[in-house]
Amino acid sequence: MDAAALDALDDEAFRLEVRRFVEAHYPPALRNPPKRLHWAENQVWYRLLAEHGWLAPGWPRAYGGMGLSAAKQLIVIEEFERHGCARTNDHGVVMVGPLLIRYGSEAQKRFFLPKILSGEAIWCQGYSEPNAGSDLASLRTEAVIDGDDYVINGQKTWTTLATDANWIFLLVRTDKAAKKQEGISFLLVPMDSPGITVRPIINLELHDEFCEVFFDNVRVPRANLVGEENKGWTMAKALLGFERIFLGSPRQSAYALVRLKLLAERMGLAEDPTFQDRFTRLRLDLEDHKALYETFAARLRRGEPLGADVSMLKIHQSELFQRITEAMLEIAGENAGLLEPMEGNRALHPAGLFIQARPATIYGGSNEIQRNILAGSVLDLPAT
Amino acid sequence: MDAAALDALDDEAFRLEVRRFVEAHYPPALRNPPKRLHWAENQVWYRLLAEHGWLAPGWPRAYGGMGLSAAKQLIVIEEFERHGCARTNDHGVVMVGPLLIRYGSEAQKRFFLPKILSGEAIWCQGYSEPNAGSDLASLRTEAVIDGDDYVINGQKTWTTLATDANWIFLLVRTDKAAKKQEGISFLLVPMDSPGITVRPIINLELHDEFCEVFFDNVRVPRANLVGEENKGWTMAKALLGFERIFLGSPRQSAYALVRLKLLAERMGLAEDPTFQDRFTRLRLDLEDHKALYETFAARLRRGEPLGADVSMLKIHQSELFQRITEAMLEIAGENAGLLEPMEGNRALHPAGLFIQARPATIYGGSNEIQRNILAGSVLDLPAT
Amino acid sequence: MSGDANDALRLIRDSAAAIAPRQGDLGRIRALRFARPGFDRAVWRQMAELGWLGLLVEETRGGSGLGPAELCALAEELGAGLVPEPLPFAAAIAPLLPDAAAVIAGERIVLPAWQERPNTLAPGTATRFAGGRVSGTKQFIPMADGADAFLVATADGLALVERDAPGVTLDLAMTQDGGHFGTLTLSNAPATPVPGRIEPALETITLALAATALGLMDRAFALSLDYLRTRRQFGRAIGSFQALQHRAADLKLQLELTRATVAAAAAAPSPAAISRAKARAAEASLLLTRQAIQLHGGIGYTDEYDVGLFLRKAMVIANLHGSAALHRARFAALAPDITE
Amino acid sequence: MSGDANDALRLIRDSAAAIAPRQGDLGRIRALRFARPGFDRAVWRQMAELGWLGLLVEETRGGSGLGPAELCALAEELGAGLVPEPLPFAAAIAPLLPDAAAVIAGERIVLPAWQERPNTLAPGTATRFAGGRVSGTKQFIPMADGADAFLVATADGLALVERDAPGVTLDLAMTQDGGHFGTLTLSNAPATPVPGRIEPALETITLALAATALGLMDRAFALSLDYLRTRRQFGRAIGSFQALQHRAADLKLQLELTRATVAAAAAAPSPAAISRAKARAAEASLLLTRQAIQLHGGIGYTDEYDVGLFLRKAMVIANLHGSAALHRARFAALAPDITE
Repeated sequence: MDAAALDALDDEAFRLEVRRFVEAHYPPALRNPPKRLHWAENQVWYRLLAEHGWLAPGWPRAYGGMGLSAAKQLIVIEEFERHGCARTNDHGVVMVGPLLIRYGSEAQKRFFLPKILSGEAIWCQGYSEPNAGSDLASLRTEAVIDGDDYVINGQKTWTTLATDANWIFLLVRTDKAAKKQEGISFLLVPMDSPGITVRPIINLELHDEFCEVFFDNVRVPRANLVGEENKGWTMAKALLGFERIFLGSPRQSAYALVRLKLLAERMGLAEDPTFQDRFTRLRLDLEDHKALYETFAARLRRGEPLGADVSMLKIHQSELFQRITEAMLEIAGENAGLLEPMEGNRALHPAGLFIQARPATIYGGSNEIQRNILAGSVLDLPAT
Repeated sequence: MDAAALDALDDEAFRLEVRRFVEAHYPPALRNPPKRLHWAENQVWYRLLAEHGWLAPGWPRAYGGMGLSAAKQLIVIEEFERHGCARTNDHGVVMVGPLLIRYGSEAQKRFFLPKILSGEAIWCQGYSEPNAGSDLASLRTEAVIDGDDYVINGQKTWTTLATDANWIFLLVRTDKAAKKQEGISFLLVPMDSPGITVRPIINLELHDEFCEVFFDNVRVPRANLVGEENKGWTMAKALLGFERIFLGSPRQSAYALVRLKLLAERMGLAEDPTFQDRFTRLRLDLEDHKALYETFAARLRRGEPLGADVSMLKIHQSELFQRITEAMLEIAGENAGLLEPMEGNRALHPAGLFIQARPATIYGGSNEIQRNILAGSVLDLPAT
Repeated sequence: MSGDANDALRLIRDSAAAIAPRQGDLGRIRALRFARPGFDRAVWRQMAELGWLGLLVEETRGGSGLGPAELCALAEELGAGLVPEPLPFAAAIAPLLPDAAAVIAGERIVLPAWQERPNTLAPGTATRFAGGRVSGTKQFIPMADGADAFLVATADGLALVERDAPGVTLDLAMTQDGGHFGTLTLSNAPATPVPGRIEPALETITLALAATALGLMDRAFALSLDYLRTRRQFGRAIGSFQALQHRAADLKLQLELTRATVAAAAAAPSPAAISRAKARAAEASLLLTRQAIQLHGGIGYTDEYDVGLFLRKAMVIANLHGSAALHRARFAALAPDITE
Repeated sequence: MSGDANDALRLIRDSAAAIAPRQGDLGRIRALRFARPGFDRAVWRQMAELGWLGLLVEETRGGSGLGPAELCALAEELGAGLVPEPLPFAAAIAPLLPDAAAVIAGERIVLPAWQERPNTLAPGTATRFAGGRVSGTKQFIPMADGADAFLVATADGLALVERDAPGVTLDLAMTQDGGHFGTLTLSNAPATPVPGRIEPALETITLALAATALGLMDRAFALSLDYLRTRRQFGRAIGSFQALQHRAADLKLQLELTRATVAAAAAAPSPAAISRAKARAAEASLLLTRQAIQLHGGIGYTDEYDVGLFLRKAMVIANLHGSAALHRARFAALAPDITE
């Protein structure tokens, strides 16, 4: 079925179609990976999506996307999540494509969009810096014009899967005199540029998902600027519209809750009344989270914009995910300390899931920042 | 046994002596009163204490007190609490006496101290104001010198048992130009002074424990100033030394926990595993609280001053007390909504104890203020 | 949800403002506290005129033929206004009553009497109905003193008992919100049989109680936010202190979880969904009203300041028709399976 | 506590600084992670020279004749230093061993092997000892790969089994802290009987684990406070944000509750007191180390930054010798009565 035909389906028929697609094509070995996969592992799925025209549900059909409504995009993601599909190296599709489609020059669109769809250009995101984490606008990596080039110096960090990428989209400071949000620009930089060094950071999962990226007099043509100079902050914020709901998706918690139940059965606690009480509380938190998530999804379906109150979803989902894994740790006995899954069964790895849940309250805007946003923008409390 | 003989006993012998005294003399009808008693109800105990020389454990013997060490004062309070003794109208003994002994003129000591010991002078405390609650130093009730008098105008609030008192000790502003803590003075004022109006405040227990006190051109002689003018803040802070540990006494929580168990038995939940788990957690919180309280009590016994870290006791005890009463409410079924005790049994009144526990996190310096103190003075975190 | 359904809900909410305006003062509520019968028959008739008592009654029988979603919308507004009239109880059983016309007109108040022990949702079965006479004891009947008759659940079917019939005794115990629970003792009291089962009505009331709790916590939170914005300490609005801001954010989250789960149950009211809603609403309403006191500080502990009224109401509502623990356990029993 | 006793504790703590200085870097600990045997025999001998292995052995048998309070003080410091050497295990059973001299001298490492299922404090009884031969399986032996012999609890008394004896198999599973648990399988392995009971030693180890957890959470909290004081965001030290200040205050409270309950148990080590201490220490150490990550933000999630090492250690310690839930239930069973 082509994209236009898919878009013409009603939501339920479309959902079944997505489900059929993913069940037919998704590589079984990649279901529910315990860690974020590298390009070498997940490119098979990326290429399958591309081949069937499913790679870019949100892009207009004119650019090779599916041109789906927000409602249908949500369904795609929900069904992929339900099936346990791995995230691909999707920054090109999710971030760079929409950025270029909205703000890029014709030349940039013609050059980059096909390369994203073909898997030739694999992107990573250069936002965070060592001293600009939650306070992103205080970033200091700078780009100075020298002839036809920008010359970039500085350091990015928490760059997801930078070792896989051949392009990076960067926020850089281009006007040091301006107020902090106002001197920031967007640049597109090849990762093989002289002067770029990538250093993987081993995280608590002992996984090299993140990297530091160092820029030492890295030159890129001025043509690699996206949109206007010093307007990068506005563009970056505009990109965060639709995506914010996904940080609040119930998927992680739902996944963890099933594993909590498995673990309880394995530990002989499934019928223990104290465990059952705790489990039911967690389960009700999840059910009610789904109900709240659904109210936001319904807004998207009606074509309404999401407000700052979507922060609630992120806070609740991340902390619920953590609480579920804490329950796992507490009932696991000595297994709570194991480095590897219990009994070689990947579904029984309380320590692994517990550690995996730790950063959920930190990334994507820490929960402290999310609570500041709720207090200020939603509850209209005075600035601190 | 006279005070000197009591003071010579070792701690354990002294404790037994206190227990003997309170069991012999305390009126059984007044044990564990559900609300703070008025003077009309508790004066019998005040007078019994006075008669036997037990009214003022901390005052020097020269002034009619018992001259006990801090350790023995603590024992007196612990044993009174254990027996369920009502608090008397004790501001004269606990606050005014020590204030005058340390800062008062000879004339003030000679005039007031015997009247406190005899029960002729019953005191209330004029500190809080409608706009100076947690931020006490911002108080605005002012006293202006006019000839030999101070003329007082303003309003105090949360004045405990003001309807019972014939004297009030007041913090007033005497220098509006000075920085907020530095223009405050201590005045002693008869409650029958023209221009004083007392309005009881009904609280959530539907009890008139607190009052507002209004001052409209109230005149008192300048001789009623305690210590130096504009040094009242320093004196008020000095009074808060030894007393701070009592806000952290485990008494309220221990009392509530026993009632929680009684209620669970009445509701048929005593053997319910989920209740038992919750109960044991609360009980361990109480046991560990006692252990922490004991480390502070031991410091007092060794004659060491208490630091700002004593705030921990107040935070933990008040929140534990509340959590225990919340558990009561949750297991009480419809009885959680009753205005009066269940079945006419004062020990089965979940709603009453739940409401009684509410202000514990507000009075004596709200728990928010206590956490600020911990963060700043104990953890040495930078000022907000 | 269709646009029409949304319109109906908006109409209901708007009509509630006649009796429980969101910004209205609570003078009427204070005046009725701790008095008998604790509510106002004139207001009851006004409710009848607004069509609320026949809300769930079929249109062919003179009602409005609406459903639980509309009752929830109404209950939420009445909860926000701390309205003491026991409307959800009467409205939920109205469809069962043979003489619905007088009930719908607000001329006759009939309340359900079904409970024989604390903390249950199952009608007691120790009450017997034989030979036109009922004997037994029913507890925890909210605002019973205002009823003209009771719909009594017995082991032998439903029975309608007049308040002033021989063999009927009503004892009252005051509740924290200024109302009361009635204990109805029946000794061979004459009664007329009523066909049907009371259980579905009890489910409906349970859901309406969750909505009531939602309304009251919503308004208690709004009061607290106003206070945080205006009350100043240490030279700044206390709402600018980050610790209070974050607490307010957490309370907002609980409020919205409750709103979402109550709305889900109102849209598809299965017993499992109702238990979910009641469990959340019971815990969250106590949390929000407790914290409303704390955020207000000392003034929140005075009876003359309104915020305490919301705490007292939450204390009464939270465990009525089953505590949070009861409903969590019921949910687990009704819906044992989980999926990712 | 007398001045003399306090002096002894201070001496012990000071001596611990030789191996686990409070401000020391964790290079040694990192180097030993995920390697075999996961600790250093040279450091073990140094511990022996400091008298730690004979800490609980009577002076007449060449030990120091000290008690649980001193072992706790030591375990707390070793916990703060994340020291991988399994000292409390070896020291607790040293008094039981016939050949204590070599053990006290650090020349011979004997570790207890008693457990046959997860989350218990009761020695397993499926292991049998007859005719000088032991058969059975023992699990969760921390740092088993470094042992020369095991003191094995059997249904027929204690048995000393050499690591390299025939019929002895040791399987290792890596743990989050970089150490491992050994599973010891014995098939007719030759063994020598040892008089006495292992249960008191298991209690002592449980208490020492609580103290270990106290030490590690104390240091993780200190690291977090340092970070809060120095890390800047939005133009100010993040420790000046009130929400983080209040969280830090709450963590301090849990830390001090743990310190108080561990001290109380060390001073009067009844099983009930030990369970109290272990229950609190297990929960609080996980809380403090989790929050240490959160307070550090992204950098806390990197393996190269030290704070994560404390979380991993807490994950291993928390449930060893019984989870918090096990110890809460044990406390309730041991001390069923409450008084005001």
